[in-house]
Amino acid sequence: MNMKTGKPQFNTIRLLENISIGSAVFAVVLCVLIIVNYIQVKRADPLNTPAMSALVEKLQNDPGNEQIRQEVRTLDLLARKAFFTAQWQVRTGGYLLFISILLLVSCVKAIELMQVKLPDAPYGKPALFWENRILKRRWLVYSGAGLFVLTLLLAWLTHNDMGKDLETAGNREPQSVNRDAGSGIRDQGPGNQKPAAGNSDSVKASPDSSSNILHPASDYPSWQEVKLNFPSFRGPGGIGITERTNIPTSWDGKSGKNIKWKTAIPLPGNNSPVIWNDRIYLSGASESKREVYCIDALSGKILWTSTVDKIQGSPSQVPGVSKETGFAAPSLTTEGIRVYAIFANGDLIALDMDGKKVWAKNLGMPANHYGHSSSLIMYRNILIIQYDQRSGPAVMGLSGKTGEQVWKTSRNVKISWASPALVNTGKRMELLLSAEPCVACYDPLTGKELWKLDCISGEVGPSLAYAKGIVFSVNEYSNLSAISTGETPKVLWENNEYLSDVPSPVATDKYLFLLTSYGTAVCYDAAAGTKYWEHDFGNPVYSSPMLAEGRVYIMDKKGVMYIIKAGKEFSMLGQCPLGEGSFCTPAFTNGHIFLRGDKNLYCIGK
Amino acid sequence: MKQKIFIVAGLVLLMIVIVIMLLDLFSAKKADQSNPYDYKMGEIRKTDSTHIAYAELITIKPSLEEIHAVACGAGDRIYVAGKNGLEIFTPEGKSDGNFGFEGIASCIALDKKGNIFIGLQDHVEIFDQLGKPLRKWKSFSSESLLTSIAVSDSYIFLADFGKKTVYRCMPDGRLINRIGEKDPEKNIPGFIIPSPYFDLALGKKGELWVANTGRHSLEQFSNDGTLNSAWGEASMAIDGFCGCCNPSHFAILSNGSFVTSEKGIERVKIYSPKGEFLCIVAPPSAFIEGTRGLDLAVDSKDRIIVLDPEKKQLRVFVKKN
Amino acid sequence: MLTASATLLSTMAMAIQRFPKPEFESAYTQPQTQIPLPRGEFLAYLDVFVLFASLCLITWLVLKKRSRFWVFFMSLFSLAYFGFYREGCICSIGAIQNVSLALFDHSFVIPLSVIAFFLLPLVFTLFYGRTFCAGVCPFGAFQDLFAFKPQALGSRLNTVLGIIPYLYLGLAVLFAATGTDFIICRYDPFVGIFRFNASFGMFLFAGILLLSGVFIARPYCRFLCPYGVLLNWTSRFSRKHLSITPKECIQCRLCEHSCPYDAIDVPVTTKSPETRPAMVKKMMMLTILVPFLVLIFGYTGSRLQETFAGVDSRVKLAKEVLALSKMQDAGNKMQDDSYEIKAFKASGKTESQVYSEASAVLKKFYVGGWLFGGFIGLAIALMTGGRMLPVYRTDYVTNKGRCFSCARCTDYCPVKS
Amino acid sequence: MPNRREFLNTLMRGGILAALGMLSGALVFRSRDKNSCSYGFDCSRCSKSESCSLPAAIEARQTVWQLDPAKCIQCGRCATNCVMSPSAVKCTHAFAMCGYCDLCGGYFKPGTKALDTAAEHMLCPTNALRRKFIEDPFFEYTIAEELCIGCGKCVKGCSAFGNGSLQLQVHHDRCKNCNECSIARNCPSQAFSRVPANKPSLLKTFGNESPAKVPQKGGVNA
Repeated sequence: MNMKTGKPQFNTIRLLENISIGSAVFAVVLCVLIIVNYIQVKRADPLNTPAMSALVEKLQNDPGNEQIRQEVRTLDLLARKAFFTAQWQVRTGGYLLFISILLLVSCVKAIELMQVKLPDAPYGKPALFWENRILKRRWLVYSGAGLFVLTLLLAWLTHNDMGKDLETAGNREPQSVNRDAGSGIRDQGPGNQKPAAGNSDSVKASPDSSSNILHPASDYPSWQEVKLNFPSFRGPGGIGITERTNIPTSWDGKSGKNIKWKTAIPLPGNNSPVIWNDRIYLSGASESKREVYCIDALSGKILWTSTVDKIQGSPSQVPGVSKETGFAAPSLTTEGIRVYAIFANGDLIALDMDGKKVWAKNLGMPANHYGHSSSLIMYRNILIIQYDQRSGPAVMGLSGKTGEQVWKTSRNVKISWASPALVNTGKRMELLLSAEPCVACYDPLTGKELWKLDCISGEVGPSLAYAKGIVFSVNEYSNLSAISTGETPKVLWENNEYLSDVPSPVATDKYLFLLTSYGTAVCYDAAAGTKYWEHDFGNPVYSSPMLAEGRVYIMDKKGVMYIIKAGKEFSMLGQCPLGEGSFCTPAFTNGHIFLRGDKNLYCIGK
Repeated sequence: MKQKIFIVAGLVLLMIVIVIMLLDLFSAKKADQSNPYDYKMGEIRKTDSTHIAYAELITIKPSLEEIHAVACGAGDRIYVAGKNGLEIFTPEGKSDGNFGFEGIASCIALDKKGNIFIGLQDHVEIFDQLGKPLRKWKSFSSESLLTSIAVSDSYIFLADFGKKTVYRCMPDGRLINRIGEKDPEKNIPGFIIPSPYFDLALGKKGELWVANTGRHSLEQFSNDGTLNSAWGEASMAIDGFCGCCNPSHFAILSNGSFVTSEKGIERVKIYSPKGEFLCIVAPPSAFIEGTRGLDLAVDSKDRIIVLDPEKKQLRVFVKKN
Repeated sequence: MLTASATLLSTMAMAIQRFPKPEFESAYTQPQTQIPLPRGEFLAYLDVFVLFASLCLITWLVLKKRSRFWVFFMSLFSLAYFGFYREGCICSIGAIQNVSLALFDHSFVIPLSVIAFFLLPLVFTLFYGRTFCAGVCPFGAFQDLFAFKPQALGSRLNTVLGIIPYLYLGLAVLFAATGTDFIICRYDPFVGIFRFNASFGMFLFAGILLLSGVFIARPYCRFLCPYGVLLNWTSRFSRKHLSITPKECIQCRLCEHSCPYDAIDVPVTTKSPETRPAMVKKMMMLTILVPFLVLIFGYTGSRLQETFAGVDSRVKLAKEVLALSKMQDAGNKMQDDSYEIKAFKASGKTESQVYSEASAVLKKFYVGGWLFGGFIGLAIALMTGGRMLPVYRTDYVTNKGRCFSCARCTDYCPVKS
Repeated sequence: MPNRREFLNTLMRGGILAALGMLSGALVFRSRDKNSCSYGFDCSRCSKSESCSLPAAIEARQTVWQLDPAKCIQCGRCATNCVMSPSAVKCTHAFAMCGYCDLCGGYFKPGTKALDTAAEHMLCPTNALRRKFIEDPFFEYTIAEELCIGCGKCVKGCSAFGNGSLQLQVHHDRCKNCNECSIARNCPSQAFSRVPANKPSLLKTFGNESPAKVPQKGGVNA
């Protein structure tokens, strides 16, 4: 390259210099112009000028006026023209600028390459290295210190408790912002028409959501959330109904058809699986040992096992239980924060989601000749226990967090093996219990008795069914009664043709499905009590029927599941053997059923 | 010296760059809310309140899961039908009986005797006052979707969205003739019904009116199917019918004027028998945005019952005085 | 039709399809909606190949050919290809963020080409010095064009400003890892010019930077570029780095002022005025101080968590919702909602969801703040420490860390191989 | 002395090299590893299957920006915040959804009476929406893409009064696929997301028709 050959051509260089200077000047001018133009365009958006909108306004007032119409059109044309010319100007300006700068750069580079910049050496002494070095160090320290001080200052100045704010705000649930979300939902374009969750329950103010505002929602899930899970015996509210969908209708334990997995449960227990999110909770117990299991719903792995022992006040003697009840009959419950279990000897324990004990106590050995079997249920952050035993029968509400008693209401009833039901009547939440001699209704938050009705007798085993304001109670050697709940409960109809002493009935808005322990299914009109059909499966049934997707799932003691259409006419949709006996009630998630057999827990999916 | 200036200049510029970055990154300013291209929905939904000549008297909350159709019967009792059932209310809004049936009622009408004609998707079922099933017609076609029914002394008129036609039937369900299908000879333009809202009603003299929503017009046919008259214009302005296809429902008052309801811009308005805009019954602000299917009924006192499927209410409007 | 009848059944479905497509009687055929596809994937790998090739070439030009002339034209090519043709958005500098996000967020899928763009230059630098900066990085090439009047900044300025890239890198990784923002791309100065299309602000930004570049050669590369930090450190351990002289230095000092980036180290033959034991003491002091430094900077970093988190949209939203609900509780009605609030309402999220999201982010930034601060503290400590090590060299050599291997100095060396 | 330094250098080099190797390994296999999805990519189990683009993206290994019309609230920022001007987001017409209305909520200014193509009735600020008569009473609406600035005005009109067949979409012939989309950063409804490059459209149709893909040269960038 020519710099190596020395001999720079001065005139060329001068020429180049002039060009570069010229292009530099040109570039600067262009810059100014562009900026000015930009500002102009920015200031007046030609596409919606006040003049334009005013004219359109006028036109709409008297549509007949052709002259205004013309004006509008001309103005519109002008506006567009102006807009596009402005754009054109900017673009061409930009390109010109680019070219001129290109010119500038290339000239300068050319000069650089042609003309050897003669090194200005030799000059005075070389830079003083060590002194500089010390200086550098100093400066580094200074700037470091400066940076530190500056940031620290900033840090102190900035308000620094957003974290707390969010916490507190999160705790005081009221969906104030979203309350009026109903409006403006639907003009969001296609596909977004599903009303928002927060919004939907604000539209139809169910008592739950409305009273939500009074109680901090931080430490419990909303009723909606509960209904998305399967947190207690016979599903949310314990009335044998699940809203889960895509439920399998055929499987076979022997061939393994549709059996996703099966897991052996170490200790026996007649309690039914309960589910929160992806986790299933079970308990098992022998005379001496009591355990709680958490199982991964996807894999069937036992995630943790928690041994229930060292509970102070726990009686040393073994409770007398019948074989059919066992030591772990009551199902567990959970609100997604802790899981709660109770055992035949009155041991009650709360575990966190990792199986660590949060609190535990003993409610005193229940005086119960078959063994305690009433399952637990949860409302908000209150753990509700039906403790109907010979001495001092009562229902009590415990704080889920601490286990302290929130309320206790003693009941003048005989021993009951039924489990509580928790229903939303549309006006209030009602806690419903069944035991000789009455079906009684309590406020789940305070334990206050709302009503009671003498209509049942004997050793009550079946829990209650509920639908559309009607409570159904049944017991063997007693009778089946439909009670309209509310301020003034009354018996709508009674019947004692078919009765049950273990399986609980389920009801839809229109039908009641009753199952006798001998395995006869009966369907009544829920409102009138007229019998639609009956069907004998021939095998005794202990597990309670579940209602899902308009089908009734009934499993007999041998583990054969009968799937029936929940309708006016009897129609069998399926008959699926588990290949293992079972006393337990199935649990459901979307697309899956979980069945506890005598030894194993099964996951059934499509 | 010269060097110094250059260096300082360079540094200053560099610092400017860095400061710009920092400010832009950490400034807590809210995002710019100005939208030069905003489509002012609010503007459209605003209405001149002086036009509003009616006031909401009572609001009835049926307990049905979904409500789709409302009608007025003897003694001005209000019948509302929806999913799997029907409910009856007194003019004051007290519950006055109910009964259930399978399916989703899409329209409802009553005859003189008080028998209840319910259109269920593709067929009609007839019940007596107490809900005893009297007769069940056979399905018109698998594609049928009956969106409106009217009962005259001798005939039943049905609007079928699926077939885009109107049936004239005998009370026993026998089809006599179809009305309103495209026919250049009789210069009948034919029904353009883009959305499943296709209403018809009988005038006080028993003449048949049908809402040709795609054309934003109400058309009057005689029983043989000749088109006698039509009125209505498309416009978002208050005196026209807005959107793609309106009025979604209408009813006829005793003096022959029309009560119409629209979707898109939810509003209930009254037009004179000739089709001039008279007044507003309920402005858009009275409804949740996006509400569709405001079925209408009129009782003998010319009270207007609006079925609000979104709020699940029956809203009774009366003239202000 | 069936879909239509389905619509009536549920208001929701109805809203999804308000009405079906009309049956046309005329011979009208419905046009098909056209969605342009992005360009083919393989082209991304072509870019990787070009990168690799040009890295090889530039390394050869720098180390074997030792010719500024060719390096210059090579850089022009890179500018043309990676800059103006590929529009500067296949970028090793930006790749830092993708990498850090990918490390922290499983669901973020990082294209292989990006990984390559992140790693290749580092590997080359590890063996041959920062030849990437010399003639592959379009940013460097672009700024190099505008270094009309480069000034020697002097050692102090160089060291002090040298801290900035560490801050930039720290912030970039912090924001990227928390999934908040890609600030390197957000403040990418030249991409607008490469595209001939950007907002006015971006152009202005670039203009200012280029102007400063007239006097301070390659301002971005030296005092901003986060990737430069990584390159700097890898280059220090490079196997074969560009040397000013091909053979041995004759101390002619001709090259002394040839480097526009102050990246030439002068010979040091004199002994340090500070006695060795004193230095050792200082070193010990520092080593003891390091953890302390890291801690206090970490602390300040963590204290700044809210300032950092304030950048995150989730946190912004939470703040807004919070303010709004406060106002509503106070009873005074908002005039009308911001778009963020409208969107939030439409989304159907609950307030508490938004809050919990935000506080999760906040927690991330608390930890991140500690790490960021600690990193800065460490960097400063190391820089200071580095300036304490004994030095002895007889020749003029390039500073392996800062040298861009632009090969300017070689032209000034009278010694030719 | 130099040998020692050499040795140390080599040591460090080896270390860094190893580190980089590990990093790249992690990066390559990380997002492929099954744990990155709590369901092991068994979408049947997953609730968010719709919104999740993970499995597809992992095959593609290349992602592009796209906006979800379902989330869009037409705030107009697509028009103002794109690094490109006019924006790379443009209105796209899903003909399969269109009702071919005469009174088109996306075409006419509110309150329009006379349904003609006169300027004073036009909703679109740039006259990019074109109206063509087909047969009584149907009209076809098409978009002149070179004019569309993606302001979403017509989208709002259409979704309010019509089917919502007009939707905003990122057009990848124009989109530079920035590493960070500046619209995404400012989108109030987080409608923007990285979607697999091999299915770059989130256009809502009723499934009647999937939009035709037109290959072209844009850029899938880092």
